[in-house]
Amino acid sequence: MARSFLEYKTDAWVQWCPGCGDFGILNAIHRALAELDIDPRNLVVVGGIGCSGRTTFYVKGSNLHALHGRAIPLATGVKLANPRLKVVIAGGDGDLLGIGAGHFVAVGRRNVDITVIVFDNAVYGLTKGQAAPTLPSGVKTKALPGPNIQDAVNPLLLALASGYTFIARGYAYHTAQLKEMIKAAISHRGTALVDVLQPCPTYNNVMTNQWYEERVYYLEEEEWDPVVKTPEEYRRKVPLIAAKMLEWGDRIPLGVFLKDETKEPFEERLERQMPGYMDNPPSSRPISVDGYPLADPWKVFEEKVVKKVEASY
Amino acid sequence: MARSFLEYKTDAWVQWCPGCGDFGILNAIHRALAELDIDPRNLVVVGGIGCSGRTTFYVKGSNLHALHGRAIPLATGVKLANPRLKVVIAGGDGDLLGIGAGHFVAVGRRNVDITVIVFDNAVYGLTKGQAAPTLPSGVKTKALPGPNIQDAVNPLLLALASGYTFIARGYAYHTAQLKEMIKAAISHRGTALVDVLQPCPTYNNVMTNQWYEERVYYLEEEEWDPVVKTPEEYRRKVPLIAAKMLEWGDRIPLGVFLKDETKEPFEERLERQMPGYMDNPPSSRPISVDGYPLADPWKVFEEKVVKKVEASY
Amino acid sequence: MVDLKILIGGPQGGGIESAGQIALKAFVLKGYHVLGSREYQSNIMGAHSYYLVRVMRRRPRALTLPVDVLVALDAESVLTHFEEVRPGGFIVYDSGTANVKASTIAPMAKPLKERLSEFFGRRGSEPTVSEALKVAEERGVTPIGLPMKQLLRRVAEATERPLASISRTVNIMGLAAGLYLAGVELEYVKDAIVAQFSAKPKIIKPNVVAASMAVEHVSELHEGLPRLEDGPLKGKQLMVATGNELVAMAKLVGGLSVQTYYPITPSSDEALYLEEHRYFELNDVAKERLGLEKMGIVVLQTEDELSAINMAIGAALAGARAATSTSGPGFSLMNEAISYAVTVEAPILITLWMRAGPSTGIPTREGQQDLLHALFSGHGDTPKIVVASGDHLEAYWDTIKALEWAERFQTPVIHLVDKYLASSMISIEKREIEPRGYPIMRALKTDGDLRYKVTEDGISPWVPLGSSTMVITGLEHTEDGFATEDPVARDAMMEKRRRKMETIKREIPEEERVRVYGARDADVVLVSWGSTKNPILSAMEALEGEGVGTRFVQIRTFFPFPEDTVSRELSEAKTVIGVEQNLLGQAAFLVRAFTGYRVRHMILKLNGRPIFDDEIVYGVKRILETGEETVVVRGGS
Amino acid sequence: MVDLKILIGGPQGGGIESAGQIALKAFVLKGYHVLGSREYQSNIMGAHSYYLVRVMRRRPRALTLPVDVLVALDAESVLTHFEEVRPGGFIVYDSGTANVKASTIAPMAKPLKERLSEFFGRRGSEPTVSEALKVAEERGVTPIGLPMKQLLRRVAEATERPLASISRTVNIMGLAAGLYLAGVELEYVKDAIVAQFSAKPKIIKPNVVAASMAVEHVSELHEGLPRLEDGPLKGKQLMVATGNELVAMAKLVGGLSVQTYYPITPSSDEALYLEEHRYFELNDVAKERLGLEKMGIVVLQTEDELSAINMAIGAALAGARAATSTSGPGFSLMNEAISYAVTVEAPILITLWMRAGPSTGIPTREGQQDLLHALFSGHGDTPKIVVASGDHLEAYWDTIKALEWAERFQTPVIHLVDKYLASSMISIEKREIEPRGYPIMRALKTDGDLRYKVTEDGISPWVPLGSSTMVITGLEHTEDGFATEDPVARDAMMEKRRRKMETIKREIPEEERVRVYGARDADVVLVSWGSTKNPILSAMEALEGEGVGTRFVQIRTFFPFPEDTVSRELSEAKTVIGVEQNLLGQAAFLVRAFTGYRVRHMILKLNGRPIFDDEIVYGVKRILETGEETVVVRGGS
Ligand SMILES: Cc1ncc(C[n+]2csc(CCOP(=O)(O)OP(=O)(O)O)c2C)c(N)n1
Ligand SMILES: Cc1ncc(C[n+]2csc(CCOP(=O)(O)OP(=O)(O)O)c2C)c(N)n1
Ligand code: SF4
Ligand code: SF4
Ligand SMILES: [Mg+2]
Ligand SMILES: [Mg+2]
Repeated sequence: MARSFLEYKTDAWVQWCPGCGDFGILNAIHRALAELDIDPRNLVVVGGIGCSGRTTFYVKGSNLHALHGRAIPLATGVKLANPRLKVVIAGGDGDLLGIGAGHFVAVGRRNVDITVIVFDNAVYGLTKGQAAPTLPSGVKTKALPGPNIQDAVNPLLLALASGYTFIARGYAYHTAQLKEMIKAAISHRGTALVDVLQPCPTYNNVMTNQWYEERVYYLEEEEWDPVVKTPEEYRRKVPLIAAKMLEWGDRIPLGVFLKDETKEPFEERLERQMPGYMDNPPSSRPISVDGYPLADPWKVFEEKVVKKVEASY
Repeated sequence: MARSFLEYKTDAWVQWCPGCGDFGILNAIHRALAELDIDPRNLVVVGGIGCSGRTTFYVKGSNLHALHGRAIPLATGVKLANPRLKVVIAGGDGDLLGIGAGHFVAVGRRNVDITVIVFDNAVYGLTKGQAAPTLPSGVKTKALPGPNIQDAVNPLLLALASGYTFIARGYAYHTAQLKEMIKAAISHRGTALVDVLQPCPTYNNVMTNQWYEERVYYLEEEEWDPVVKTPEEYRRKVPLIAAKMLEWGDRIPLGVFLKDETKEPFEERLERQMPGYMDNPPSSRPISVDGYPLADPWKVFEEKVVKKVEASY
Repeated sequence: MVDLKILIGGPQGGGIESAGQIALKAFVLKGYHVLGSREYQSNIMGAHSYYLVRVMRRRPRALTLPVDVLVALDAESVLTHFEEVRPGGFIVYDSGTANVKASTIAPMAKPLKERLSEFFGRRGSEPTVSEALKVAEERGVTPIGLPMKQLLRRVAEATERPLASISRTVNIMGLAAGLYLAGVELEYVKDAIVAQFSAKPKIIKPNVVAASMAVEHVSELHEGLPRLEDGPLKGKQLMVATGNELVAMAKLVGGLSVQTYYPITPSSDEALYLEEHRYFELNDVAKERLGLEKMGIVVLQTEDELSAINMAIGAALAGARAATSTSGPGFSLMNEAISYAVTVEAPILITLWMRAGPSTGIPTREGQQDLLHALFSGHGDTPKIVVASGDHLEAYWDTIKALEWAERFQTPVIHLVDKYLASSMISIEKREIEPRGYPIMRALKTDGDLRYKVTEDGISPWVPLGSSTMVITGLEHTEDGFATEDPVARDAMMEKRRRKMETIKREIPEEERVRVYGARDADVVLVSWGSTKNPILSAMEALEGEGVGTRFVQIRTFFPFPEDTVSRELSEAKTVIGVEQNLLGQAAFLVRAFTGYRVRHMILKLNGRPIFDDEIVYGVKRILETGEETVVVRGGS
Repeated sequence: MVDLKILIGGPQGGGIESAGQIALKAFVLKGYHVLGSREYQSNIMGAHSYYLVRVMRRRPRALTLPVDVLVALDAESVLTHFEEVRPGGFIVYDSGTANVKASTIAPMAKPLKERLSEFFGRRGSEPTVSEALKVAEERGVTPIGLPMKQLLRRVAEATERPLASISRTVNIMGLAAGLYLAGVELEYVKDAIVAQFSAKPKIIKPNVVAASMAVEHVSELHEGLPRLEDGPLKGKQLMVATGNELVAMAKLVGGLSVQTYYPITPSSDEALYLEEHRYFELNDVAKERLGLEKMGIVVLQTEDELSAINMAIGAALAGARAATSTSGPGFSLMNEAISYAVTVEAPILITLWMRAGPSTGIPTREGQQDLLHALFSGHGDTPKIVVASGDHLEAYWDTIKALEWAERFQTPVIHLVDKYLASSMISIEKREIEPRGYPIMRALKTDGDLRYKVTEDGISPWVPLGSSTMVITGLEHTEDGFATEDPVARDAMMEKRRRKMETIKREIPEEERVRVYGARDADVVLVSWGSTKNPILSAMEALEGEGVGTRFVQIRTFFPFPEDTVSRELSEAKTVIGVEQNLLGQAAFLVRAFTGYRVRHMILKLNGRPIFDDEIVYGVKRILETGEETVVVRGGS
């Protein structure tokens, strides 16, 4: 029997501003987890530093609040140690696409089975409204002394270039649809991105709820099949997907852009490298028997022992 | 009258291994600079750390050898201070796409007028052959204890997602073509990427000269126009460009993929923000007159002075 | 002697800071010097924050508790601060909150809730606003309830605006009532409101009306309260600015041309302020001489701190006066580049706004925990200048000096300032920041062209990128900048760098490096650094009054360390007490490392709140009485 | 007393390291203990590198110059090392290089070229190989020319292989000739070649033939040279391994389950070696008890050092035994995460392989410059355990201990080792690395579930992620891990962290933290740390022989610092001399900071080459004679 989403709430005070899009995302996460019936003890929500990152404190799990920009490697470490945990990253656009962009790229190369949720408000909320990497150039939000002179990065295309195998975009206030995307992302085996457009009523006075509502539409409305099952299909579909990812302006597409099933998740690669890894993961494997190590150094490192060897040459 | 490429050589010993692809790139750089007739004192070659980064010592310029991964921000600082300098980055795939990936992404958002040349040998040369971010998974080069379990990033697509306005791929041993690409990149006003496929005969025993020669071909062979002049054209062409960028395997395209002329270089954005910037750049502007600062603090910061103001409300 | 203290508390986003600044401005207009400080949480809206104001005839040197008037804009403020008002003082509160229980206040910290439960439990009651006010009353404090809802309705009527649009004026109502109780006439409050909101004229009227209504209400209840006499500076113009702003001003004045930064509290307000003024108007002399009207500073928000510092270095090497500013976590990320800056001898200024760590810690709170880390930042042998400012004006002048030192000695300079200086405000007279007498000039040694020439004094000629063909590298290098592994060339370059440090030590005079205050023959010597300076000076006066003579050694530069003075001062003292806001006693550790002298006693504050003068008084007396090694003081909510 | 020294020089990529290792193996097979060290440049091919070998009946403790035999595989080697051979010794060189001039050797460092020009200029000649050999001959050294070209042709004929394919055997020719001159029979060289190339059987034959031809050639010219007697360990099996390898072995033995790294010299060979053995076979007992044949260690190359340490922390918090290893530049980048690890109390091991800085410095050379930086790494108050190993075997055991300490005390441990230990090789007996007697066990405190419970000893219960619902944050937190800004909760957590450090100090015994060697009543006390240990011990014997009694205080942990012993030992000494490979005298600085005692004299080595025992002898004598404060020694090419 599925749990109630209430079971995923904590009793910490949710300290976001009234009307913040983060509430919608939190709600979608709570509901997605409930519908997936994930045991909170097997769930690790890794938060970035920012308004968004405080999600760590608001979802019941076995959670970790990272350094600014380091949620991805920290989460990867957890997952390497204990591949059975469900790992979900909740971080800001500044956190994941600015200071953390290097890791954002690298995790795609590994296809580690984690879900990256970007709270994409185009500003640095917690530090009082500076431009985030997704703020388009020319835009002057409240806290900026002048129009932004840096361009926006495209998170979806960046994920595509980095090898993410699941790429979706949601909207914070469309909780029902967002919940489904998050469920699909968590269920996907590999690195999944859910970029969530998130109004920040306090600092982003340009990209408001109204602004978004006038623009967003769902890929489903246009018959869209994000699933890729073979390398050939990948080559065929990806240009179309890239084109969709580039669409931004009067119309902004939402939905699952890509679900690539051609690549092995990292956990399986490790299992292949070292059979038994999944059964005896680093988090719980024995390290000794009665205080003696599992291996004899003189044997394991025998090649270092200098011996006269008979050889016919 | 154009200079001779010999004028761009230094008398430092070029310490690459015999047959290293870096020699081809160096040669192409020397020749490109000569044909562009750039005064070495106006040229700043910013090297990364790696075999490739030593290019700093082999090209006559007013040069800077960065920290590992930090060539882009260091070079950006130089360019901000003195926008009249020609700034060319020479770095490894590890340097620019691994540890430096965050900056690789960010510079695209600024469209700073610099040229980024990636010496793409798919290995970490100088540290003895570990896998670089462009080494495909499953490949086992000499120095690896087993097949690579991380996937390759796609530098071209990454640049596209990050907003680079000039994106090309060359091959180290095709000096003549490479020289042209580098010339075009340096002449382009904005952030330019030249990803150079570079055999490393010492460590990359898979992607060898022969391996490449069997695969590479030039975009020109297929009628290719990389120039984009309007946002509309951008939307139309980019899916095709992205598709080309994804091509990798039996056939590997070389050439200029994109030359986007729709975006202002950063220098111009700064000039617009602060007219006079280009004429009096930070590197040489006065800071005082006869020891007194250019501005009176009590005036410039007048809003901090508490005064009784008559107001009708 | 006027010494007024006011605390204004309320939810973040509720205009606490504006209210505090309006209070400061009202007092300045009335002729007083002021000190104001903001205590806030790492939160955008809803969490409790407060503003402390102190008012004196000369500039107040420290915050202190209890206050004369508490303006509590919400229930949490009453329950957080009801014990911080002196007998005879006032608590202004919203009478609509009287029945609110602590347990129902969502943003309130759990540990505080627990302490309140325990406290009121012992009294047989529950933690509610009215119970808290009762406790205060018992201690001689007068609660003044404002019927906020009613008043708001009246403001709406009077201004003919919808209620929702003027509901944010509650802060001004509370403040105006509080100031009235403190003896300030309404007219000053009105003028201060006008001054504060000059950029948003539309909101002036509702706020002025709100202030009037609140004062009307209170004055009806409490007639004939003593008025505050006018202060000595009446009619004189003063500036009111934070440390963040003063450092930004000094950068502009000091000729900075490139500033990079990545947002981080409590540093980003400095960059933001500089950004707002990045395209500034020249003075008349400069206009004429340069034929220019305006000049720009490139202020760039980067993708991270690694980028910020590397860009600053690149800009500096190309000839710009370059700086970056950050706080602990960002500074940690800069370590590799600091080592690079030392090696390539890049003249850059790193302004380090310390806050409470370790790690992300309590990001918006006070700390002095980064001294040792800053001094030994960067792997390898990486000496660099480290200067710590004791107060707002030192921060201003040290910024200008640091820019000069960086260039003259071709070295990174780390300037230590902290959250308390960052967000507290002081009143300033014009002459105090006038750069006359301190020439602002490029200080680069330009005789020669071997960029890394091995010289007697360790300072090589300055050759910016773009002026000549050359190479600069973080690898060990020969005099021409090319990489080398030769052992002899290496030794020469290592020893050149050492000589440079000796030159720096010789050329920055001891008076810059350390300051000593107080009686020569005092029994007690206090050793400290940074923003504890003024609280210490303030405490010294109080101690003097109680017959305890003290002397104070303020260490200003840690490299070069003022060994001679410190050693002399301490070795003669009977009781030496370190005062620091960190766990180890980091300056005391360095005192011993550089002089051998062991500072036997420490007054420490660790809770993230700035130290108060009376805590220092308490600590000194306690140490003298009991001989305790360490006294941890714990004031502040 | 056998004390043989051999130097093999040649271009990088020319098999210098194999030659060195074959030499070591030959001597081990002959029954001797060995020490071998590689000096190389930051270059893949062509730059000059060399291998130093020392052979004794017991394990050699230090490298030293001059050598008995120089094997110079190219002209640059002759011109670099011709003065480093003792009278009576030999220089084996390629007779084809006799006329090569220094000026034509492209890879040779310019400063060296200049020094050679000057040197030979003073003699009225030019720097050529033959002139250099002349100088050596004048000093009693015998040059032995090998006609390499000719010999190669003969090897090609004998093995029926094309010349190009066997041209890389020149290193073995030179080596075999050198070993012959040192009295080693060809058969040992052959056996060593077989041992060395067991994984590449195809190249064994040409190398064996090459060795034979070279020996044949030399023996014809130089008959009747004395043979080296067999050593005391003849027939016994010894391991020969580098410090990099030993640390990797210790990690595997010590139960490490996750290692992350980003490649950097001289650290990555450790990770690479671990990677090669990541899927290892269990011993019989473990096989039976666990029902498993093999076990894995996740060894992951990350995108940078920020990722490496954050991943290690994540893995540790989830319950793995986790480590990362790096060198100076990478360590600098880890600072922010170290502060985080302190705050979240993550048990991780950071192996820091120091090299010559500052900045990128001389990446493949020796340095001890990161002590202060490591100790004060990470902003905020961030105490952590810092342990420095004195030699290869200490590095092995300290790795195992550090893993245990990290867990027991829930703290990052920084393990300081250096380039010299990393790439030098020693001979080891089986019992020396046998883990019997040192139980390997999880050391986590598991009683309770409040992850950050405020306890008496400062150690909270260990609750890994995935075992319970919880929160871990780098923000200040309450006992349950949730973020708080409450001042009282903050003080409690700060003070808990302080008590933890006191516990660590109490529980790591003083004998682990410091070791003292030598005569109790010695006049001279040497203070040092890290890999200078064995050179000091070796120098002490020599000084003893010259009538200078010495004592040696080896500081092993800097946090917790062994104040009592250090203080006691130094305060009683007449002359105290610090020995360090950094500019400041970083350990001496800490000695004063922790004990007040000022180390008045220093022997420093800065040129990136490991310190030799005779340099220490020289330094001590010079200080005793002249009273100089600092002696900088400058040996090594
Ligand atoms: C290394 C470091 N640099 C800077 C900061 C300051 N900081 C805290 S939150 C934040 C940005 C938040 O923006 P974003 O990631 O977009 O999250 P949001 O608040 O918008 O949800 C920054 C820069 C920090 N904590 N650490
Ligand atoms: C912070 C830091 N980490 C690691 C290193 C070590 N390092 C030197 S070069 C290099 C990688 C070189 O690879 P790449 O950038 O691909 O250049 P290549 O040598 O292949 O041209 C590394 C990791 C370093 N110098 N600094
Ligand atoms: S500042 Fe913006 S993102 Fe942060 S809580 Fe407020 S509305 Fe949300
Ligand atoms: S290691 Fe590879 S990249 Fe480096 S110099 Fe040699 S061949 Fe070139
Ligand atoms: Mg954001
Ligand atoms: Mg590479």
